[in-house]
Amino acid sequence: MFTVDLLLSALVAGVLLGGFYAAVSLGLTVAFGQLNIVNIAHPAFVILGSYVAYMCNSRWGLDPILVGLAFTPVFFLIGVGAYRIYYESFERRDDEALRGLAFFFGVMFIIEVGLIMVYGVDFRTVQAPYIGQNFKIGAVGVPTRMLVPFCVSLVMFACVYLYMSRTFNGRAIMAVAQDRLALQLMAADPVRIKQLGFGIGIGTTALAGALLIIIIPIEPSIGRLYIGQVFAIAVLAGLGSIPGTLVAALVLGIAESLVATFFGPSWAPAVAFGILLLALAFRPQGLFGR
Amino acid sequence: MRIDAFHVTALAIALLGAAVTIFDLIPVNKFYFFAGYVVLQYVVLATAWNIMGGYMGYVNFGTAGFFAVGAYTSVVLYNLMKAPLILMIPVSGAVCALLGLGMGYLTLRLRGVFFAIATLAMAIVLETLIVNWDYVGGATGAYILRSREIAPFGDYVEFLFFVMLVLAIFAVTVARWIERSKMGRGFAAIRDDEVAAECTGVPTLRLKLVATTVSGFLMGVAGAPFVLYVGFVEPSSAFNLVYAVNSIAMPMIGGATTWLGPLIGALLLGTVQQVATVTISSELNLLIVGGLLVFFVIAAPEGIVGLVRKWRGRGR
Amino acid sequence: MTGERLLEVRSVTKRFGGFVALDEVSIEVGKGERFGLIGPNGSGKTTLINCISGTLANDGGEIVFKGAVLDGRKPHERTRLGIARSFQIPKPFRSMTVLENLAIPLEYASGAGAREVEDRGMAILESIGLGNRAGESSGKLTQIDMRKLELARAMASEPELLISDEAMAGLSSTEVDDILEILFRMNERGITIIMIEHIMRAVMRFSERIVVLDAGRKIAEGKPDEIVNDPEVERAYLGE
Amino acid sequence: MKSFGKKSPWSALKKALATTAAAAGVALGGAAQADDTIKIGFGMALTGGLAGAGKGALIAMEVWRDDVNARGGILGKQVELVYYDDQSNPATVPGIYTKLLDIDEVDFVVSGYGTNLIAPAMPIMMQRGLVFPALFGLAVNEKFNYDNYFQIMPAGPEPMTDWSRGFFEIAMAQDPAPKSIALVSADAEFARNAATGARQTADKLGLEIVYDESYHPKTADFSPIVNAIQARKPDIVFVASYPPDSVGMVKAVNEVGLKTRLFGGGMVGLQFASIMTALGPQLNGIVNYDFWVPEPTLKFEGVEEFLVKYQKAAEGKGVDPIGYYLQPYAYAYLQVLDQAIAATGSMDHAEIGKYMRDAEFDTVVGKVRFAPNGEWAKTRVLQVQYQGIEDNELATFTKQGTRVVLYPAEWVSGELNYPYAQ
Repeated sequence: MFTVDLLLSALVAGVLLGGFYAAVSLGLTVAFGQLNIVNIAHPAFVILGSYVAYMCNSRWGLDPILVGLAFTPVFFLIGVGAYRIYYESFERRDDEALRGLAFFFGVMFIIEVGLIMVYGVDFRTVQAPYIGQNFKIGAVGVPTRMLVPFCVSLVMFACVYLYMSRTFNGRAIMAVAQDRLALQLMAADPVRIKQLGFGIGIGTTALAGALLIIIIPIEPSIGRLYIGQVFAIAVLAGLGSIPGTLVAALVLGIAESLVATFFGPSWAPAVAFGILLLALAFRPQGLFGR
Repeated sequence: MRIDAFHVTALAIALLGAAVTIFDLIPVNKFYFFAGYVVLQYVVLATAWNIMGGYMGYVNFGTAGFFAVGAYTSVVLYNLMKAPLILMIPVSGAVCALLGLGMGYLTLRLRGVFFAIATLAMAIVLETLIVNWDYVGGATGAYILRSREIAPFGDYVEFLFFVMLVLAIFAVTVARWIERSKMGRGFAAIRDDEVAAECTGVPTLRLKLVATTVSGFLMGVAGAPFVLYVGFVEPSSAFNLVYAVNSIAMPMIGGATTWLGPLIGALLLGTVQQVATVTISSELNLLIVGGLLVFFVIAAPEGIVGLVRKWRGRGR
Repeated sequence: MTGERLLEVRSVTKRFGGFVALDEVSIEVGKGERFGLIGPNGSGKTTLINCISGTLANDGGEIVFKGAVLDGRKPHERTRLGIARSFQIPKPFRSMTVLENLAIPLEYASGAGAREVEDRGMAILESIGLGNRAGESSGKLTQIDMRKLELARAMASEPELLISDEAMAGLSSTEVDDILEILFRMNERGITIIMIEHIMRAVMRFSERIVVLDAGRKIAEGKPDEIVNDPEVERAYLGE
Repeated sequence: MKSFGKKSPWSALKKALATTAAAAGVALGGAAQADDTIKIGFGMALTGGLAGAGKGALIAMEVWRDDVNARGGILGKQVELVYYDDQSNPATVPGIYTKLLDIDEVDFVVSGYGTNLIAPAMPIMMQRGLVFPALFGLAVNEKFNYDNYFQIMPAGPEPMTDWSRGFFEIAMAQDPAPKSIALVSADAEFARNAATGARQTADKLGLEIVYDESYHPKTADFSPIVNAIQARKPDIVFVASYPPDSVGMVKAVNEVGLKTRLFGGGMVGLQFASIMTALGPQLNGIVNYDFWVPEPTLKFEGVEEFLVKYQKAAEGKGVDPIGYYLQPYAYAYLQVLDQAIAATGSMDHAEIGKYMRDAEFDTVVGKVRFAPNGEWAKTRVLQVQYQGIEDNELATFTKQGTRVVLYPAEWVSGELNYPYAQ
């Protein structure tokens, strides 16, 4: 079964989905790709962002995206705090690889359980005017529920990219994992820079969480489902490359959508991870890696 | 291999296990066999994980994948020929050893976290394959009707307990042997610095393949009796993330550089979980694992074994 | 170069993407020779020794050791053939004691049985002045001891060729002399040594022959005093 | 090389063993059995994927316990519930039930929620010949054939096909009758089984299956699937899905503007208050299975009282606040046990089991009679259509007429709006 309309629809859906994946992965690209911190709790922070959006939306009817924006600084500070613990406990002891990983694993569980204790395990959703709307371009339907997160995601990318490439601190973050020496020559304190970078990484999860809950209903343990996806994207991107993350997310989104449309949706996740495995085996530096 | 106090103790525990399960030497409530089975299963998994993770520093997030492949190999054998458990265990082990070898071959050029992520991806790909494979029940799951009794153990679950006890002793013995052999020192060199290890003559790729194979084998044998224990298996329970979490948390809590670490970690955390399941019965159960894990990695990087060692060191 | 050739690097090329790190570099090192390899930062010195020790694969040319082509052989195989190296940034096995560090090459490269390890390891440590550190955790050593451990560990694989990669960077001048002394002694025992160094005083004193790399190409070769007076070498160093 | 004090590992091990054993001993110490109580034990999903339903069920069961104890207990004995969290994980189930039976020495056990958590308990029940009332498992007994298994979910004697029978009967009664069908299901136990049943029925009815796929439960965007279905232009669409994907599917169907005559069938989650209020008007026209809705034909004796009590107890617990779908059944499966014990005046499982196979029970979910395989003797999987929903308020869904019953004929409460979308 193949028609041009179907192909176009699949591509559009894939691009929109990819845009959303990109938003969820952005913070990890910074933390994991650039700072070399294996924050496996990243999706859990995203879910935390979703619940903040849910709480403000259900209690005061606030727009989830605005809530996400408003809470970005709060999440930034949480990220800074988390990095301090991480640094003091692991990085300073030159002990981050295994134990750091285990640490974030534990953090993931604590966030998840904390959310269950507060909100229970029921599925939560948000209300917003753009949820449930859609329009058509030719025969291709474009749901605003997907389009709005897609656009927000692009803006997020643009902001982070500009910050990283145009400001002193941003460039320092990009440099910190590659070349500590150069960083010291720039007279920047690597710990402070990494702290800033990790803060930004976690900061993005406030908004990413808001986008997530716009797209699907959530419950606390749903974050686990995205661990594979976000790491796949970060690796596929070539660690630390922000444009690469966007492209990798789109590739994954489109691949899933095409497979779901033309082959059988139950193979979609295997395809995504199959791509990851192949990438790891044959091009571990990723699409945009050096 | 020299015979020492360890081997004597291991044999004694095995005999005691046999005495309890076969001859009902000491009256033991059935529940302890059920709970004990689960704890011992974690001893095998944690020990297997530690061969890669603790000795060599390669974190495997895919424990559940190996475990489930072990379990599903049993399902296949059962569907094919109603194979007995004694056949399921070595075949499951072999299949998972091959899987480990293959995975190692594909991914071991990857350092550190990339390897970890690859194992996670592998578990998901495997789960998708099983979900779409109707012969083993696909997403619907598969039943194995175990017999009620088996000679000479009587109750089938006592038999399963004994089998898992033997597997746990086997796994720990293998891990201990590796640790103390030239191979184990090679593993430690790889963990500390892979490039330096290679440049001092350690065949790193070969050793890594040995580790993935052995580790895979042990995870596979741990999964083999699972279907008989539960009687019913479906992908989401066989590929449960809990196995991955526990197999990481247990060695980390016990102490990842020695065979004793995963053993203590599994006995402790496994028992706490079994107790918590029937006492606390709430989210706290998960919180315990998460909290202990975070606490130990921050406060006691060498785990319980490290704490004891430090404490004894100070006493001297 | 006089006498028997131990190592030949024939037109070796190494590229990283579009960047040419080594451009048809050829060198020959004789058996028992003290050989110096110098050049400004980024000139390809470390890349060259990575190609020799096998941690990088060369894209062109070939490397011959004791008459056998090494290309395609893994680093550990080259170590067993007799090529040992120390690392610019020391890479001790941090979870092990100093003596245990030596056990790895002793067991894996020079085929010592478990019983000989301690004796042979201690002998090497004594000879290098680390005897009293044998039981210490290797991660906690001082800078100079860390460097010595690098050399001791290289020695433990019983090499015929030792590549010493900036073993003296950051050390005081008495410490530099200390390391030089060790290297001289090794050489007296018949080990060929390639020294990569930034400390000119040390290279000039140590080397019988020196090759200068700049931007991935060999720009000069000769005795230390010839090198010092070479205008191209001067340009390479000062022009940067 | 890694040698440390020769004694240390052993003493450490012994110490660890001793502590854990002591901890286990304290925690698991057998409780003294009091003669004046009847203990009912079960595992329930209080954490993990099924906890939403499991917690709701537990509250309903506690309401039952309080009701029974208030009226003086069973056989004059007070009832006590002993339960543990199965974490939605089948691997915990064998341990939990042996603990209940051998250490807590409960008098009766009932199942937890869902097929995956019922099946692992079956071997234990069969070995000991225990009566096993079960809560919402699909076709569990097909493999076991255990005569003391009693399923409260009204799937019917042939659970796999009975499940979707109503959907097909409604479809085939229309003029013109549909000729083609699309089947889509989640990759998980219930959904696959439901789809298998639907496939058999479709084949029997001679419907052309133009699309037959399953999807991974974590699929984030369903529009590719809905588009692919639309491209095949099926007359009707049968969906078997779980809560999060049911939502995704409904959203995608509305966004794509799926054109088909009948849509729905086996979507779990559309019965939950949180999901209904989230989707609101997007539900209109969907025909889906249900077990209880506030329609006049289903006002069984006691159900409304029960719901009032449940809703009060559920407040602030993060569970379904109205409790229509599963909760009355969680109350009812204990009622069945209660009535069987009372009627036989016995605590003997064989005797009670025999009674349960033969008798008819009067519960908050109506009259219940079991078939020989332990399923309901006659299916009562309702098919309801969402109609006239204009907002996302909870009150909309608690009033009659928003989910009218179309099947079975005995309980019909309204007319089908047909087609779904043209």
